Amino acid sequence: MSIFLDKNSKVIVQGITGAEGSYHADRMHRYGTNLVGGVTPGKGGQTTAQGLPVFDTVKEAVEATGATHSCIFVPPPFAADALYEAYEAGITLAICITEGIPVHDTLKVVGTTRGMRIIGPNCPGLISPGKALVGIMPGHIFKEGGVGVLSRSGTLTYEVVDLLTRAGLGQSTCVGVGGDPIIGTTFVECLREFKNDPQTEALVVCGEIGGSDEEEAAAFIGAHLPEMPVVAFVGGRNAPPGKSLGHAGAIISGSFGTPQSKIKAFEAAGVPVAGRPSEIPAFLAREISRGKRAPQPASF
Amino acid sequence: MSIFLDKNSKVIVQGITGAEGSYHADRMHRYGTNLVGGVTPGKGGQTTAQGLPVFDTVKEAVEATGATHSCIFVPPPFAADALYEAYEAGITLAICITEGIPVHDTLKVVGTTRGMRIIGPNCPGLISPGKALVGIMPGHIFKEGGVGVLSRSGTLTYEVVDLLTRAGLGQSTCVGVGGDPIIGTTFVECLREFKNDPQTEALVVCGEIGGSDEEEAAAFIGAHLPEMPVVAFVGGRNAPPGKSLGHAGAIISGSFGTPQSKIKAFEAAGVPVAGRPSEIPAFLAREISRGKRAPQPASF
Amino acid sequence: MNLMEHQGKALFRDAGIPVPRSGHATTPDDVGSFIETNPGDWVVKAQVLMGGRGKAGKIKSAQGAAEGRAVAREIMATPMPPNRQNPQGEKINSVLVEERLAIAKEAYCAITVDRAARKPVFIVSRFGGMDIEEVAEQHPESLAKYYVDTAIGYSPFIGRELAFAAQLDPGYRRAFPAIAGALYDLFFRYGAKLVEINPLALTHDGRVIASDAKVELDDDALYRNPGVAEWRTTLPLDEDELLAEGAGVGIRNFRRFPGNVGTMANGAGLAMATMDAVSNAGGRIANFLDVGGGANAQRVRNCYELVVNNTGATVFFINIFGGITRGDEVARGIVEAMAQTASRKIPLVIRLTGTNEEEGRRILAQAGMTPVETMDDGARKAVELAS
Amino acid sequence: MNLMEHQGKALFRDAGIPVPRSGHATTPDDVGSFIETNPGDWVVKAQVLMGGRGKAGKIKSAQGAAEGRAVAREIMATPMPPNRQNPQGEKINSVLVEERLAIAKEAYCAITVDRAARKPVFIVSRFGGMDIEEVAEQHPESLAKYYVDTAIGYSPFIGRELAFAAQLDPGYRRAFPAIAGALYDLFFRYGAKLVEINPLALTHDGRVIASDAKVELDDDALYRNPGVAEWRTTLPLDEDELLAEGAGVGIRNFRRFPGNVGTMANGAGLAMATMDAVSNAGGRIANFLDVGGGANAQRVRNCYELVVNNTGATVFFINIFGGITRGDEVARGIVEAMAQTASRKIPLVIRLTGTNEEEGRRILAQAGMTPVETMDDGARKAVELAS
Repeated sequence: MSIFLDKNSKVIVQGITGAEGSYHADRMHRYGTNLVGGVTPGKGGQTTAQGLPVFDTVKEAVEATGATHSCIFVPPPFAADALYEAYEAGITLAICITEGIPVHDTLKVVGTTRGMRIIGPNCPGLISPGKALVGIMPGHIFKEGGVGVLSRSGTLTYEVVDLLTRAGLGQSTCVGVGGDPIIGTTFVECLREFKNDPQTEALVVCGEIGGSDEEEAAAFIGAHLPEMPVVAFVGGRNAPPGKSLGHAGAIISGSFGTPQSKIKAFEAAGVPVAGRPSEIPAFLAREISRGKRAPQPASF
Repeated sequence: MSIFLDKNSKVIVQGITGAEGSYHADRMHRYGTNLVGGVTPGKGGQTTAQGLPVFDTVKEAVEATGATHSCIFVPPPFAADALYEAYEAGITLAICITEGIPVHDTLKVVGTTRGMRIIGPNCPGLISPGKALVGIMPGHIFKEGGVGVLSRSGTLTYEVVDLLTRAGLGQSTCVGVGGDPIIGTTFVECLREFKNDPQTEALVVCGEIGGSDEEEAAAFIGAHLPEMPVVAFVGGRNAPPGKSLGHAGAIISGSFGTPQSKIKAFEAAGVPVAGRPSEIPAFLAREISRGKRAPQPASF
Repeated sequence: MNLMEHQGKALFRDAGIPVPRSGHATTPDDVGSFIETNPGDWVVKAQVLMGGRGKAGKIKSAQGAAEGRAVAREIMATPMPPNRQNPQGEKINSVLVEERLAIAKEAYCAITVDRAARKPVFIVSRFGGMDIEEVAEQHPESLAKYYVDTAIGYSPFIGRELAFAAQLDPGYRRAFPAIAGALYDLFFRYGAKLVEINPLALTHDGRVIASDAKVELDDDALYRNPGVAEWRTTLPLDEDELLAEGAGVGIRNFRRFPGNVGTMANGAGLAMATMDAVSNAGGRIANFLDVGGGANAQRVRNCYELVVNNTGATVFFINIFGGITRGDEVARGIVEAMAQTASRKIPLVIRLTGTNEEEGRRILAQAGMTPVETMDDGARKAVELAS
Repeated sequence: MNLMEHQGKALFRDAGIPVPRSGHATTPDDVGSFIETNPGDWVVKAQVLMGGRGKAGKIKSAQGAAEGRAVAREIMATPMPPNRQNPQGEKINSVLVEERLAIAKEAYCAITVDRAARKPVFIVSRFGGMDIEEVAEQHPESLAKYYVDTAIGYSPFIGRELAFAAQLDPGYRRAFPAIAGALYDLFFRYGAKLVEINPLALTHDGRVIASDAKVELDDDALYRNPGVAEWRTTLPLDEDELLAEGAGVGIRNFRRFPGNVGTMANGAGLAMATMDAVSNAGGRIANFLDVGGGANAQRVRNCYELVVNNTGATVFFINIFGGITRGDEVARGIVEAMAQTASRKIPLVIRLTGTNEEEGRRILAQAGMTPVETMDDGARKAVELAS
């Protein structure tokens, strides 16, 4: 198993004939993703270099291919429209790579597309190594295995995964949840899925400053995953408050979203927090060999 | 039992200090409805003549009283707001008496308040005789019993119920679904509830021209209530096409919504259609004594 | 309320929907002056609510001011011919002088309220310029529909889906999603029950333009757009609506028929059932009339006079079910109304039941009026008296 | 982007939120002329993005033109004093001359985006005119919140609920729901991350008026409001943002710190981790810098020069994880950049891994640069070289 995505998931690409869409569609296709077609309005009836059918609308694509997953590569002004189109066409999981979507668009999409899971926006996508890749992640650094990986950023995820793979710790599914202030799927929502995934035997949570996703993830792990080996990392410990660093989401306001608050939350849940990415594999191996985590204090 | 409403249902009135609201609150209270309070912004803390508390907001009323039902007597420009307020406060059944609400307001309310049942708008309300009355119906003509009554109009319902009561046929619940083109609860949605109500042993469906609620009700009865004695009536057989008669909803367009189409649908479902209200009690008695309705032709 | 073409197009223009250049004129001379100032190829179109203007010769092209004046005179000389829905025809009070489009294709686009789905629905067809009912019969496969989720509202993919599903000419595709979006905004902003562009023209030079505009507004929403609500006064209500308005009952609450049994009831459903009861008793109905809730003397008198003076009624059947309306009050209203009216007297048949019925019947009896027991009895008696 | 008070109030006025009468002036003389033309009781308020104007003496009342000129001169003479977030202070380029309100009560009303709830949230308090953080500490019970369902949007009951829950003075109640609704419309129309009225004043004559305006817009949504987006040029970016803009990296992608280890990475998460690695190795960071995706020669050179010329960096640690970015391309970019730059040279520490890393490392080696193996190695080496 794996979460959200496996080798049977039928995937389309919205914006498949664009520069980014076609480049990454090719990479996904080569990785072995069950890519069944793509959408570009006005180019319906064409065929991509990989031999995939292009449709004018998501509705036609879904009707013709039975697609359930859609990877969205359209410019920010058109991304909300693309997500609504996916939703109304019956797509159940939309992976939105687009960076720079107005936050109010995301707010409205997230508030009105109940029943469709959205990964992102502003995310590197989703991979279940050995099965399927949807997004822009470099497939060759991943390896199939039992570690679920959650992360808010792209290249940091690759750094961590690369370390895991080199240490022999393969991955079940890696989810880049996205760096925007409003995202479709939070850490906790991913953790709920990992909880029920038999393939996932351990977890790495790569958080960063800003928001409260890490604190909520820590609480969930403490309460619902007492036996799962987990290691956390919190990026941006040296960021100044009140200023956003790159990611629209990475901004500290008040005492909320500070690295201290996040680290404290993980530690309260019995989750060791690596001081640097390179410590993660060893920490995780130790957690795995130790078995069950110590029970949490009742006060938490 | 009964549907939607019984003697334990906790009811509030939105607009309780207005002319209509206070008059009907008094009538509902006297009927024995479990009226627990009312709402008028700015009059929070007052008490009505019946000794009921008045609140500033529905939220406060729900928190203080545990109300689940709300009867809405506010002028048309404020009705949608009142329905949203009820929804957000956790009301599960809103009875909207107001006539003249812009149809787009109702469209938007109905499309965005999933989980709250709305009866109406432009309806006489709801009564489970002997238990509770919510709305503007004249309680004294009703009698507790086993006949469920559905109707799109007010006084015609009273006419029919009066005939039933005089004929000794008491009622389980009578629902005036409302005369507007867009209503919160259709005949079919009521029939689903009646299907599971042990008290309801027979049904009267008082339709009228316009829309397709009667056709859908007939199909539902044919498919899901094969053993229930049912009599239908269709008002407005002599109405001209293309013109609305009184009710905003009573307008025939094309071949849709004609009395012929409705009568045909009921007859195809094995439901006798009374030619005049006065025939309904006898028709119903005959259906009840006959027991199970004849099975429907497969072609329907 | 239904808008005339030039009113609908004014809303379209505001909403950003392309419409032809035009001028609105109330006299043939105004048409002439307009064309003098704006030389070119023009079409003169009668401004009426009735359909079928083209067939009736009420749309004509004109090239110069003289021709413009002449065709306008011709168009306005006679009213629109009557049809089944408008047996009186319709007077032509103004014309629209409009840019003559070089049309390559005609499509259809409308939004209306779907009762069963409880959603706004788009209807689009690649066949425009003809009645949509005709299209539905002859080319049902050409109709593309989209039910809009009001929580989301309009998003451009809806226009794209419709354009592809209806197989609109590719020339429409770039412009269509924005036009459909503007039409949806207009539909909600003005509380329309129907907005229709028929035809939505594609011109030889590649423009997509609303060549006609049909807008039907929800009367209940007019208060939100006072500017548009004012147009009401400039629009011909039909005669029944004018009479109803004059009598102070809602314009939907009165309608005449060719029979001789006048009727009045409280509540639209009961009023319809009353008409049905008269028909069942073999009578011919003179009218539909819902007196509404508060049936006081003034209201009853207005209704009585409305029917006596404007229909062929030779008897008046009053059918009241006292629910909220109290029977004694209604009875008093009837007695006073009959005492006050200056109109000719026709026999009354009164059925009065429900709340306070005994008191009501006593009041009527004192005034020498004997109510009947049931609606059916009343209908039978009224039919007897009418013949 | 943050708006100044007069800009925020211009949006408020358009949205129908009552604001005081005012004039915007860029010189003391303009203030004088304005008051001459509009005699009365005025307040002169410095237009800056920094908070704490009142305490800094940058808001002063003035009764006549002469006094107006004088206080404006005084206000504009010195910049806003520095604070923790703006260590440089802020120059005062203009003032708002505003009607002096006779204030009876001050309340607080704001809308922002709640990340955890993923909804817009209203925050209202009966304590206005002070920092909301202070209110949250001293009167937490006074804060009323409402999370808006975006499918429904704003409806007036929300304003009523908030007014009652926050126990606003009854004088606010009639006006508040409409003001809250207008604020919500503005929040969505302009894509605001924060709209704040603090204080929302209740005057002695019963008016409810936005006495201050704080608006923070989402940069990603600016393209939808070109008129407002133009204001950007009139607003002082902070110095780091200006430098980032000059170097062609996003304004959020560069930030300076007091240390001497310059850093650059591809991706914000990796850039933060790189900073953390330097700290872990005992070093002091000179900057945060996310070079983004396409790290070509021009981009690398710009980044190098950005850091060398504007920070205290004595070493430059480049940390690239080749995911989509290909290692060979980045290596070529670095080599070219170093050949082209005219800026002074400081030691480079390069870590290059991921896609095409062998080829990349070969290119670097040919140019005499020896990359390190891991991020931690790089951080350690950079710290060594810096000290």
